[in-house]
Amino acid sequence: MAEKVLTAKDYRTDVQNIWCPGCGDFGVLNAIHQAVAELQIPPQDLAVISGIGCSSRLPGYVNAYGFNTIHGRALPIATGVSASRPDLRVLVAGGDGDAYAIGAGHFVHALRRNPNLTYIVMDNSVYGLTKGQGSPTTPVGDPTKSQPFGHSERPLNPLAWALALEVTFLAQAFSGQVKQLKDLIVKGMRHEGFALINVKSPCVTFRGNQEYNYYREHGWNIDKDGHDYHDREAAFRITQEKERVPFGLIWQDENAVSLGKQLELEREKYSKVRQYDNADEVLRTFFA
Amino acid sequence: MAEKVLTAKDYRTDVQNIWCPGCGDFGVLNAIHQAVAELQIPPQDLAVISGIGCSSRLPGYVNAYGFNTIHGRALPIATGVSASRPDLRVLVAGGDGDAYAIGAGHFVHALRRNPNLTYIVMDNSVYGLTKGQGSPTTPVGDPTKSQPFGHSERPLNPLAWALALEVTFLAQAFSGQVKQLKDLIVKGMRHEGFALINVKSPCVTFRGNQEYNYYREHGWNIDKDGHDYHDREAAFRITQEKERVPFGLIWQDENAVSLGKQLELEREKYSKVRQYDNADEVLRTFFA
Amino acid sequence: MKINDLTLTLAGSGGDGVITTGDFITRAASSDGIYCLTQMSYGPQIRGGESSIRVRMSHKQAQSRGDFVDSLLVFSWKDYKRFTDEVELRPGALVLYEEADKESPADFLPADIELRLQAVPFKKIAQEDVGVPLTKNMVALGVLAEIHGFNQERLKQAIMDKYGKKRPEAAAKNIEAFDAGKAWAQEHGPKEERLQLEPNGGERLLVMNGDEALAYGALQAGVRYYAGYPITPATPILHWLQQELPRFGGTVIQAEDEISAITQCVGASWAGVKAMTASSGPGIALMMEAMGLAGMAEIPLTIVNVQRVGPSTGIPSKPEQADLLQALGMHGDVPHAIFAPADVEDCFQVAMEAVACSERYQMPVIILSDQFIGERFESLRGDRFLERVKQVERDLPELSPERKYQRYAFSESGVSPMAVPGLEGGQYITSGLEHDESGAPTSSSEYHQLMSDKRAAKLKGVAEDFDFARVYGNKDAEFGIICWGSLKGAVREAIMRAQDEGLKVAAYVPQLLYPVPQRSLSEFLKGKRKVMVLELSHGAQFYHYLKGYATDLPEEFLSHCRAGGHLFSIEEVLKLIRTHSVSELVA
Amino acid sequence: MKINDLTLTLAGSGGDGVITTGDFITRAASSDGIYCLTQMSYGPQIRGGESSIRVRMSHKQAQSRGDFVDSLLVFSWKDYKRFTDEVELRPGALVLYEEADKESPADFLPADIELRLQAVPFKKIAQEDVGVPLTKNMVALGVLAEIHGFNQERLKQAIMDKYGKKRPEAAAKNIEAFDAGKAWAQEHGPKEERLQLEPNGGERLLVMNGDEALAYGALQAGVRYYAGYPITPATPILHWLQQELPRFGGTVIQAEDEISAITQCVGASWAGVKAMTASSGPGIALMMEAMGLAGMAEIPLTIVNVQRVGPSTGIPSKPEQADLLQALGMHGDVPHAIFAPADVEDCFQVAMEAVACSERYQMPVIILSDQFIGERFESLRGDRFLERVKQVERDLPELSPERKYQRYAFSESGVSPMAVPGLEGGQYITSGLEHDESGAPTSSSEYHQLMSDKRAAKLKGVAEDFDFARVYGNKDAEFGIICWGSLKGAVREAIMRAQDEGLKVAAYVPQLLYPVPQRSLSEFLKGKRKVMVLELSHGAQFYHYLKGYATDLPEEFLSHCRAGGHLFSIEEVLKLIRTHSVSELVA
Ligand SMILES: Cc1ncc(C[n+]2csc(CCOP(=O)(O)OP(=O)(O)O)c2C)c(N)n1
Ligand SMILES: Cc1ncc(C[n+]2csc(CCOP(=O)(O)OP(=O)(O)O)c2C)c(N)n1
Ligand code: SF4
Ligand code: SF4
Ligand SMILES: [Mg+2]
Ligand SMILES: [Mg+2]
Repeated sequence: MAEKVLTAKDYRTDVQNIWCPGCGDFGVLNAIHQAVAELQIPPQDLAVISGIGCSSRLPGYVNAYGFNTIHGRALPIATGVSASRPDLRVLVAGGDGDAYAIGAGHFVHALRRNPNLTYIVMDNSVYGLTKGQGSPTTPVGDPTKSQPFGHSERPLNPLAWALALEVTFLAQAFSGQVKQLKDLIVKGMRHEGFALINVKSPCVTFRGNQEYNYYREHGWNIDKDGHDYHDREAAFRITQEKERVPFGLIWQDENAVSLGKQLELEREKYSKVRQYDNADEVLRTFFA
Repeated sequence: MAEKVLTAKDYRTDVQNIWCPGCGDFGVLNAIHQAVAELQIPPQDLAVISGIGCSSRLPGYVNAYGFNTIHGRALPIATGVSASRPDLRVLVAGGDGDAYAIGAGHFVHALRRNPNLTYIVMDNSVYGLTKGQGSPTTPVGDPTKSQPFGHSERPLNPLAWALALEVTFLAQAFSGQVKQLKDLIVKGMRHEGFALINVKSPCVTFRGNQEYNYYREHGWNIDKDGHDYHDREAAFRITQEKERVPFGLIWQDENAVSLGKQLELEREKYSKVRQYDNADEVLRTFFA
Repeated sequence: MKINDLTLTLAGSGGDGVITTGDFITRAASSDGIYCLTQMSYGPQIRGGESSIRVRMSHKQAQSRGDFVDSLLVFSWKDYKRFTDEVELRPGALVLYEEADKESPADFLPADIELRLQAVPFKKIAQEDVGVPLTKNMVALGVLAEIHGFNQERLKQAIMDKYGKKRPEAAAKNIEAFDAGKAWAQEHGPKEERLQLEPNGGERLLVMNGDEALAYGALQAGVRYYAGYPITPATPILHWLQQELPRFGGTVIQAEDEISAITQCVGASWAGVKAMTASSGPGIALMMEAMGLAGMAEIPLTIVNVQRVGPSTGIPSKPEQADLLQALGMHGDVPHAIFAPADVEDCFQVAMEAVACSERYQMPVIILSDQFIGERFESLRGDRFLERVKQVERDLPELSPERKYQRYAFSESGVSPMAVPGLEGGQYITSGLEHDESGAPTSSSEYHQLMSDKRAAKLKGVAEDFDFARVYGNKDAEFGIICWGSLKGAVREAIMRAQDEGLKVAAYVPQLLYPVPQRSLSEFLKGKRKVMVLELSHGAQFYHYLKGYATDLPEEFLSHCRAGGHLFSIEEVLKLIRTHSVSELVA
Repeated sequence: MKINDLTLTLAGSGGDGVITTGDFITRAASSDGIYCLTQMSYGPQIRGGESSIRVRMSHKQAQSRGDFVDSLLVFSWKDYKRFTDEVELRPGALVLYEEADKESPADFLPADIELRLQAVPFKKIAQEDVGVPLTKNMVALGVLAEIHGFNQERLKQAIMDKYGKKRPEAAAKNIEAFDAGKAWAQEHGPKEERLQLEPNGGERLLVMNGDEALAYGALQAGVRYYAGYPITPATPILHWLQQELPRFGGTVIQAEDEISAITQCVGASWAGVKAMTASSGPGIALMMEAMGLAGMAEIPLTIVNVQRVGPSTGIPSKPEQADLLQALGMHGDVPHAIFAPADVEDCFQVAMEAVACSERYQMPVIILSDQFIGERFESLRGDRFLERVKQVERDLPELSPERKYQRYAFSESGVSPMAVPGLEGGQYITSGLEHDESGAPTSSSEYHQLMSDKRAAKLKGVAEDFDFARVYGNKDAEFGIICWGSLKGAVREAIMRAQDEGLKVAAYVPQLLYPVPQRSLSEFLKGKRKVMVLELSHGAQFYHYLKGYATDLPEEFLSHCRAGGHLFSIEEVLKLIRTHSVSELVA
């Protein structure tokens, strides 16, 4: 039997989609469908993990082993999947609240461990599912559900943050530019280690419908602009950009050891030191 | 009655100290005693908050309102103290595990909120209290209690991390250099906003007694070396330093709005919008 | 004869504006002295999905959502579909529906009930007469106002209040649509008296949901620090306080997670400022460690759990009562208290009691509300609020330079005066470690026993000071019902009906759940031969809890429970009473 | 007559090496077939503070630490001071102490007990005869070996095992010190037969603490993913697995916190790899939300809680049994099980049972161990381990392209075969939301009820399959004791003594705590007129739990409890038996 060529369609599901018409997350979903098709990943070998939020409903809409987990814990759960089953391809998705608020501690340590997974943060600068509170990326002064006179806390810069902690793959994309996003997902999934893709994905319901225009006008395609993603200083400058919104691959370090690799080395090392044939023999080590 | 001049001695307590002889934390404690004396902070107006760890026992040894809280939560607890009682001076202390492992998420958001407190992290690259496991700042390859053949996860760089997230006061010190540390604590406590002081504070019990020598040999006094702590690029380079261990004030931003200031502004703003004389009148707003 | 109790449901898609319509009806009726209990329901869609609103209107304060719907208005049958199991139509109920909808009503309505169906050209009127299709909900409002005899002035006022100032043209168009609907109804609508709600002519009522009432109670109790993290159905507490506390010099911080929220509150309270946080099951789970700290260090703290369906993410928009074990289950023996409000007004009171209890006894106090209480709106009398305001301040020590301050000095009540920063000579060390009287850490088993005794002593005081329970029905009934929280409404109405049927029954609804309010419970249990615990917990948590911790329970101690989501109806409770009631009222 | 049961305590400062000495005694005796139960105790100092080690040595497997100390060795009276309430000296006990210590022994010893005091120049011998002051602990070892008749060859072997390979001179010096101590004792030591432990001549025993036994059980059960965060007294599990699992292709990750630890395990288990995590009270508190997820999504998961004194940080180095309510208290009705080991060997077995239960029933399973079980060392027979190895694999579905896989298909047992990534055609969506059979989220109350039924059905199976309890004493006694975990030892020994006194009594120690192992419990309760629950929880959690959840309890159902830290002694339990035992053995 000839191998079936998988297309984007093969990754759709019939789970009811709950997103608002016009939500940026549709673009992300499309890009994922296309990317995994391009990579020809058999659906059964694909794990799609998320936290909680509008964006985190995504796994239900991808024909894969999907896991819409709990708020803020997508990364450690995905780390467990990836570390225990290196044969799988692991995609992680979620919102800016999930990733950078309640999930901030795990984010830091995922960057540090460099597990082999691609993390797509659908950054809409708002808590969508809980109906409109400010998030760690909401600009100061924007009205929110809980602060109608203007959000007061300054936003985090996830790109600078990740770069400072030596992320090994860093990109930003716009859900209105599905092609570029798809390409970045493909690259991220080919990267051996932790790939972060921060996606500007507008929430039309709680932040109005002007953001698409904003990103179209202020977007800066660094891929096309010849940015060298091995240049750390240039990468740093991009993360500090104030006027334009950079989209594309910002930084990649192909040489860092991934968690998967590190665990493999540990297993080899310990197998040399612990010369048992089976678990029964371990009992020996306890004899006085 | 003449105001009594407070000296370092006035800040000592009779709570039994549990630290090992030679522990770096003694130097930190001395520096704190001296710094608060220099600032002449009345003990009753000083709050000293910590998490859990050897280092986090510190509040017991300072004559102040002390709170040795739970693991990893020193910063939000101190934020609650500082935000609700802007009249107090708040010092936070703890270990590298407390701050950068279990407390990583709070650390990120404390940086973001910029509460008015000074955070002294006693970074010994190990979990002291639980007897010797690797911490987020343990170098790869160092033997630990749980990984005798060498720690495998790469360390975090707290200085780069804090700078990327726009900390408003960033310093590093060495507990073997009490004078410099004391000066930095004084500056940090005078800073309006969040001051981070990462202190290399050797754990002689679980990391041997060579670290004092190491820091003496590799220490780089940037204060003396004429570093301009308003120069962000220079600050960034210092955080990337590999050969030497920088000690001194790395970065300060005196203009950022502190959380205390922000809350004050909010209170003013809302008092204009909500023109009640007392809480009873709020009931009006519910009438249909 | 006109009626004085009417339950109305409107259903449509998110864009149809049924929520606004129901809200206007609630506000207008309340301003007119009619008591409403209003509940919203949504499909899974974040926006644009199905939504429905149910308003029970009554001359007496409504105790429950009402068993049966008297009047149903449907913009789209397809959207209505997901609500069918929430809408029990009364025989003879009026059903108004969009004329242009292609579906056949019969496919969506029960076949075994006689109904009064009426198609209405909502869309057409809005489009052709008003020229603004979006106003069809105001057309519907006009139709309903005419048919049910709502106060039209008040309704128009509600429209003006919403749009008048900011968007005068919108207001005019909405009023126009309202009048068009009214005109249509005057011509085509059923003109039956039995559909007309008699005016009440009572005083102006206020409208509040349970979360708001709770937040307002906290403000009145003196809470000046709130940190929270958004979560359905507790978020309204955050929203409300964020806009009200700053005016009173208070602080509200949207934390990065629930652990930060509660620990910020621990810090603020330790510093002497009354503090509260709120969340729902998943978020509360993350707060348990900090509650233990507050218990050990004896720090006052109020924690609100607006319960939703669990386990885990469960069903965020529906109520359940299965977080009781969670509220009991900290690690170690943590002295704490659990309170539960039974309706919206009670949320206000319970907030004050909980804060008072936490401050007096220096302990964490949990309030277990639920989605049905927290998110429903009720019309209430304003005077009942201000009468009840209660503020308790914690004991501060008298400090003297001669004596070292002993933070945890032993005392009979278990309470020791607590110094707060700023008090000279009060410096001490607080920790989650076991400690001696001064607060210094100790690992002595003896001290652990003594301090455990001290902490546990406080529970006695709580059970005495805060033993408040509602008792309904016949004191001398031999059959009794015990329930808590949002089940109160249906139980109370069922009891009234049972009494009408000549059945003897009583109900006990405690406000304090833990420690067991044994005094009032024993009083209630006197003479009861059979007692049944009703609850929305599949595992019958309250039943087992009482069995484990309460005394004086009768031999026949029964449980009737189910998983949450769907509330008990009055009829359902009534049936239980009919089955179990052992004695009848003497006529 | 030589003795066959000896309890020995050594006390000194951290630098005195008492822990090493006690460890050598334990290993040497175990290698010689003598059963030891060895417990360490430390002051608050991280290093250099006071420390003590207690070794109970016996020809039969020791059930408890022993009530009385027969032989005490003190390097420094000041250091000894903090342990006085842990060391109950038997009348006539031998007390060896450092001659050079300035303090007067009388100030530190009970006045009302006759003791056999003997000063020993440990320091002087080490300094003058051996020339290495640090070897004074080996001098002490020699003295003890001679007086108590320990196997000297084995002791020397233990010294060689430790130093021989790496530091031969150190080994030589230690041996020299040992011999010097022995020489001293030959000359000056008491030479009483009643102090001499008879050799057992039994088979070589192994030495293990409970944490290690549990970790080894997990390895044998097939656990291949462990993520944990250090915490006393659970850390040894992390240490052991970190060094053993990689060899078996497994993964161990030291997480950044407990939330990461447990959620990593959820991920690994979801991916088809057996997973376990461990912590103690404070860390477990942080794991509760994830346990709810595992319950809702039906993901196998084993969670170990090595209990310490709470609330909050409490006393990390002492045992308590007050985390039972925590283990019960998730938000929502979460199907799960709770197991409790009663000794070190049982840790091995319980680990396997828990993993088996979690895999068979696809649920979170909590193991409640405690500090006394987890950190004490016991000598054990190796054959008893391998005999008991048990591995259970979860049900995988049979997938076919024709049928859509239904992850949560209804079944009588409540268990539905679980697909894992990699299985073609098994793709489905997992979530913490309520769901239908396929796994798709739903907010239907009806589904919530059905799925709650399904999940709860599993508890019946667990109670049947895993109903294992130890029963001691007289089956037909009318007085019974119920306890769990580390109280077993003292209770069991007390029962043996009571029987010697002619009293009839029985004890029930369940391995499964939740759901209630009703079958074995009812069996035990038959004929009991009075039952007392013994526990180390100030709030009597186990007592109230049984009262709330168990059936068939007798009228007289009593509680005897206290705060943790200090274990019940055999004598204490025996007194209770004397007071409450209602029937006597017929001689
Ligand atoms: C422990 C916990 N806390 C809070 C919530 C409520 N909650 C659900 S989604 C969400 C935030 C959603 O924001 P984001 O992650 O940015 O996703 P979005 O909806 O914007 O895509 C919150 C706070 C929860 N489910 N669990
Ligand atoms: C929730 C929780 N998890 C784990 C622990 C155990 N614990 C106590 S201190 C500590 C780490 C100590 O390391 P660090 O913060 O670096 O402080 P140090 O002792 O090195 O000064 C840990 C893991 C705890 N007390 N609470
Ligand atoms: S609320 Fe915002 S983020 Fe959520 S589905 Fe709607 S548009 Fe998307
Ligand atoms: S263990 Fe290390 S960090 Fe802890 S007190 Fe001793 S030297 Fe200091
Ligand atoms: Mg978002
Ligand atoms: Mg440390």
